[in-house]
Amino acid sequence: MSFQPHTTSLSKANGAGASTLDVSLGPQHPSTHGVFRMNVRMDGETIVKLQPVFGYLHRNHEKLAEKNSWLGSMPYTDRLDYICPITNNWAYAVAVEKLAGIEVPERAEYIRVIVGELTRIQNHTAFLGFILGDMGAWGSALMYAFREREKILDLFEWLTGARMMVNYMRFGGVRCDLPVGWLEKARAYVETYPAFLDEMEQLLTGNEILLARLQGVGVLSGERAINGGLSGPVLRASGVDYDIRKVDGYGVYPRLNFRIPRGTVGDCFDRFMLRILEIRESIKILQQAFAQIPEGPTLNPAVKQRGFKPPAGEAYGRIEGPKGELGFHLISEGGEKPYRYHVRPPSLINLTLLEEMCLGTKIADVMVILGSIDIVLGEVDR
Amino acid sequence: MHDLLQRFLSLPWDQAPQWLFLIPALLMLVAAAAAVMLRNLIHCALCLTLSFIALGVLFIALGAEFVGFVQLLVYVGAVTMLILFAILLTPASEVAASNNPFRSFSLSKAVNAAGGGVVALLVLGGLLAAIFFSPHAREAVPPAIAATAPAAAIGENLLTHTLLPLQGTAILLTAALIGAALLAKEEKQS
Amino acid sequence: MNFLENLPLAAKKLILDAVEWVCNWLCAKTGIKLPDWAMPALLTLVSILIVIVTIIAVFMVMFALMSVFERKILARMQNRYGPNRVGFFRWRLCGLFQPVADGIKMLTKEDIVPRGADKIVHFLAPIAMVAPALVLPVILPYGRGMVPIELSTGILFFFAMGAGTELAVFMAGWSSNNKYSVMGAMRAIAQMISYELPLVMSAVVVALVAGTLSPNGIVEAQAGYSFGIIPKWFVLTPWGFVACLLFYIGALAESNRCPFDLPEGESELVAGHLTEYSGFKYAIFFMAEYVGMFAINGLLVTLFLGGYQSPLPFLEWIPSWCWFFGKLACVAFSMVWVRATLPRFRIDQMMQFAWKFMLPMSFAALIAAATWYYAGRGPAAWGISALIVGVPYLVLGRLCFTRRHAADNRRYLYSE
Amino acid sequence: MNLPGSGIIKGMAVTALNMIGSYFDRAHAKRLTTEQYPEERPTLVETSRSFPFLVFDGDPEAGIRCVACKICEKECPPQCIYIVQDKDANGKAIRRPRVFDIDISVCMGCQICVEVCPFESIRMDNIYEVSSYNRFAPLVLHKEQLLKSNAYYNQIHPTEAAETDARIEAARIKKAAAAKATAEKVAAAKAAAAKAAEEKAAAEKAAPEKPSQPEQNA
Repeated sequence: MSFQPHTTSLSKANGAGASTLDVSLGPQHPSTHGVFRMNVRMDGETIVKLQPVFGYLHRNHEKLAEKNSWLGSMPYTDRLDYICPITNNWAYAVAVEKLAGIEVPERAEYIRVIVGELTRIQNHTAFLGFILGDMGAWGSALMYAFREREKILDLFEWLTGARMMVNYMRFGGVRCDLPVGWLEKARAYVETYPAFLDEMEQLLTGNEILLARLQGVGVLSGERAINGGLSGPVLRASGVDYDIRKVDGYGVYPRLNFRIPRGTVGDCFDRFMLRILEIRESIKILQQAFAQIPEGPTLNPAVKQRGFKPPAGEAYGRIEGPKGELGFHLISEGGEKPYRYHVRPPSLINLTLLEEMCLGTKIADVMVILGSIDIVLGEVDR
Repeated sequence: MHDLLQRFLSLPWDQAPQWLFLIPALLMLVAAAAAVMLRNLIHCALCLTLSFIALGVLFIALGAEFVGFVQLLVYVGAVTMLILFAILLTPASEVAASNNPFRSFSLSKAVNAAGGGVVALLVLGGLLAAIFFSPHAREAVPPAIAATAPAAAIGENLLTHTLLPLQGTAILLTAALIGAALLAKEEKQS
Repeated sequence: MNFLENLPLAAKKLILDAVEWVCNWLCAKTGIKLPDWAMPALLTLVSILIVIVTIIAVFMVMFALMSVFERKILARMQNRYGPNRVGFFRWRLCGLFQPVADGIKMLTKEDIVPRGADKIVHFLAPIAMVAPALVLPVILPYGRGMVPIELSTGILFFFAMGAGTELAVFMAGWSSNNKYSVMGAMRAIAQMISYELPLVMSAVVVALVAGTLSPNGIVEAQAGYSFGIIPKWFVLTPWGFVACLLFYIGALAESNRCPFDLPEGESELVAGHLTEYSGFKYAIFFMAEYVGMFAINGLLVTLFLGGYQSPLPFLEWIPSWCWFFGKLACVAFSMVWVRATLPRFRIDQMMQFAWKFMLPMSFAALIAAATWYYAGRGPAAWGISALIVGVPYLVLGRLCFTRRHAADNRRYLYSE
Repeated sequence: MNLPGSGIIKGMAVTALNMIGSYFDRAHAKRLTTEQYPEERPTLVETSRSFPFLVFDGDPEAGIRCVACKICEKECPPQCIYIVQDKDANGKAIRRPRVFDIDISVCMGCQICVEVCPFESIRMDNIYEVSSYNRFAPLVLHKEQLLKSNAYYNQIHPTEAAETDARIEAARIKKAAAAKATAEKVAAAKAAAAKAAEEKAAAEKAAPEKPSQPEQNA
């Protein structure tokens, strides 16, 4: 449909008589977190209809994996949710280990927890910056968040050789052991982190404009969140107590003492606060893991990485990624390649209730709600 | 050459500023005519604004700085904006129907236009009468007041001699505002 | 020091004398006899030209400096370096030549007019934007006796001209034939109309106390020091402080700066009414916005911060115009600071803030100022007027913000 | 009870502190972490990786470790490696690559080729300035560009290279010992064998050690 304000009034855009305006937000739009698109129908600035359009970043991830060897898919999982690649590695490794019944050495499990929680911290830190950007703040929070994230990425680079595309996990462990001195440096860094978080909270959580922008926006009831299949901080912000680290108890999480925070209202502010609270819990987990990590091998020597052939069968492995339940569903025919490889991406599934959260809000709220879900298009479109 | 220059210089140039008022005056008239004749409503509104600006300039040129600035502030700053808002927010069908009467002539429209013209003339006549028969109409404004503190003089006048008309206008405007709000609300509900 | 103080005026007089001398010399040489009116008219014309050229030059330089310093300050607040590369050949000069590079880039960019745009209005909009912005600064007193155009109704002139920018924003948005642009334009108009009221009201407060609408008169009214040390600036009175804050917020809104940058709210409307502008037209909008911002900051300095008055008696040896520009720089810095810190309002919150908080507060400031004026400007008057603005602040603040907010009111449950 | 607006003031205090801090906290890199790139180069950590390269010992032609087994070509997830085995004058395949191309515009630096290589011949480089004005030809690295000496490898990844060298050395000693043992056994068992058999044993001893490594590594 054509839009001609010169000959018509603002409300004419959708044809005679209609009093709404259709806008296609994205795929090229400053705050759609990549190439996401929303077809929005607005009455004034109020949303009356919102249709998400996915797929602009589709890279054929699942089909590629079915043409690749089991090991060859590991680096591709880095590129799913490129903000936190290590947890993607982990989820895939967990799924394959479940499929083939592989034991993981204890030290490797601790390393996985350490890098996984560091990933959670840096993801949530970046989230704090991103959502401020969606609210129109001129990047201060974002730069502070990235300053800290950078330090975690430095740790990752030291450990894995790459800042983001780590390709670190292997079936039955991790690719390489921690370098000498890494653990001390990571521990020292984690010690300094609460001070930074306090500073961020001082900058953000008391700010009247931020409160006005976040509170009461995009409220989602716990029931709807469960029905929508949501997971992660978005689900817990709606008051549902569900964390796979506790439910499944994978890895060495049962040995670690930590709490799962959850919200009471389910609005954007709860989602925002929940990230901060989760970071604080992650710091606790890290401190315990640093204290408990044993010596030992980091890779199960019985597993042949090249030409890896799991027995025929089916497995669904999942972990609690920073954005929610990240699962891999794998079907093996006993060959060198998976027969079926499916990703359960938390970003995509958390996004399905976007319209419900957005109806009746203003267009500026749509960006905040989208930001509060914390999506990464690499994972949504795969 | 010298003679020519000398003659050119000895023309009555010092009288020229008095004729400069023609520029805003003509601009005002042309813009006002365009505001009526143009097809696109937004263009009409913009032309109307132009004529408001020209009117403000005229006031200023006449030495009535205060009135001129108020003219700009109120008409350009507020009235035009309200008109533009109204145009943009009016449902499309009504805007489409409001075609230019000069383009599509019909008898009923002509009668309507004639009626409108009569009303306009009456209003204009009433205004002129009010101006010419008011007690202060024939008194020239003392130049001293105009030059020194026009704002103070106007303010004092508004709160003494013309207090009643001022209050009357205020009540009228408030009533219009409430009425407009009511109309808008009804539209929203339906 | 006297020399510095009078430098601008002396320069102007020198130019005028030179013009007069040259004219007389030419006339004597050629034997033309000038009519009586000719020389004064010529000198008036020249002095007007001097004012125009000076103002454009000064504000262009300020715009250029601001555009680079804003980015540098923002960068430092965000722990970055900011532009520090563009210099003169191999001397980088801390990136001070960045505006030159920006200007070259803007000039050489293709000027795109959308096919469906209303070409005339699209072309006129930047002009309609920059013209009022450039006439705004003429009424400001830059120093003792340094008012480019002395108007008895200067404040009114300022607001009357400032009203023109709304129209330009609307023209830009509507003519671009882009939904984002139209929405940006609608937002801009709604915002500017809403914030013009508290803005004008808080200026009226000052006019009420100073008893004049002339900027120079208002600055003169703030001369002197109470107790010999505290300057008698209006910002240091309770009503003046409140009015100053209101004016400051209104100025942020009028110049479309964060947190009121809704019309060009990048995260929602891409660039609002500027979406379809590129190249030099965009640069003109940008420039007009900055010049408008300087002008309104200058008015804020004039109204509340004592204009060209020095803050302390023993600092009076510094030329008055230095004080004016120094204060202007401070206000501009604070606007950058705000921009580095705050997120943007939402449209309905922005309107509510204007009508439910700022407007009542400006009325309260008006009443407080009247009380202060009639209660003799003493300590008692100070206290009463503080009460008159303080109570509405607390009440309105409670009603507007804290009713539903308070982060510590939220409960978060933990499960082991 | 907070005054309305106090949160904004607090936030502004944070930005102000960060601004001041960016001038004074440089030493600890707490506030201002930017590296001014072309002048200040990042100090890469030892494990840092970018694109693969081929290791050679001594002479680039003779010392090339790669035997063109094409395992990396097969395992490479984005399939950016292209190998053609070399042939001698008689058309018989030789165990070294004639063509070894890596398209680094496709390569994702995952290091899987390094992990699967049984001959320790492909390793990760840490170069990072490989941009060019053409997106095709300059980004396909040929054998000549890929070949880098073991010394270079030792320089960029000292720990890893030392381990690799130790492994190769151990394998060589073991191989030599095994070959010697085999030769002695052969000599003892077939002491009376013909001269041809002796020559054969001598030839085996002189043969390059590397082909024996797959067994060591598997």
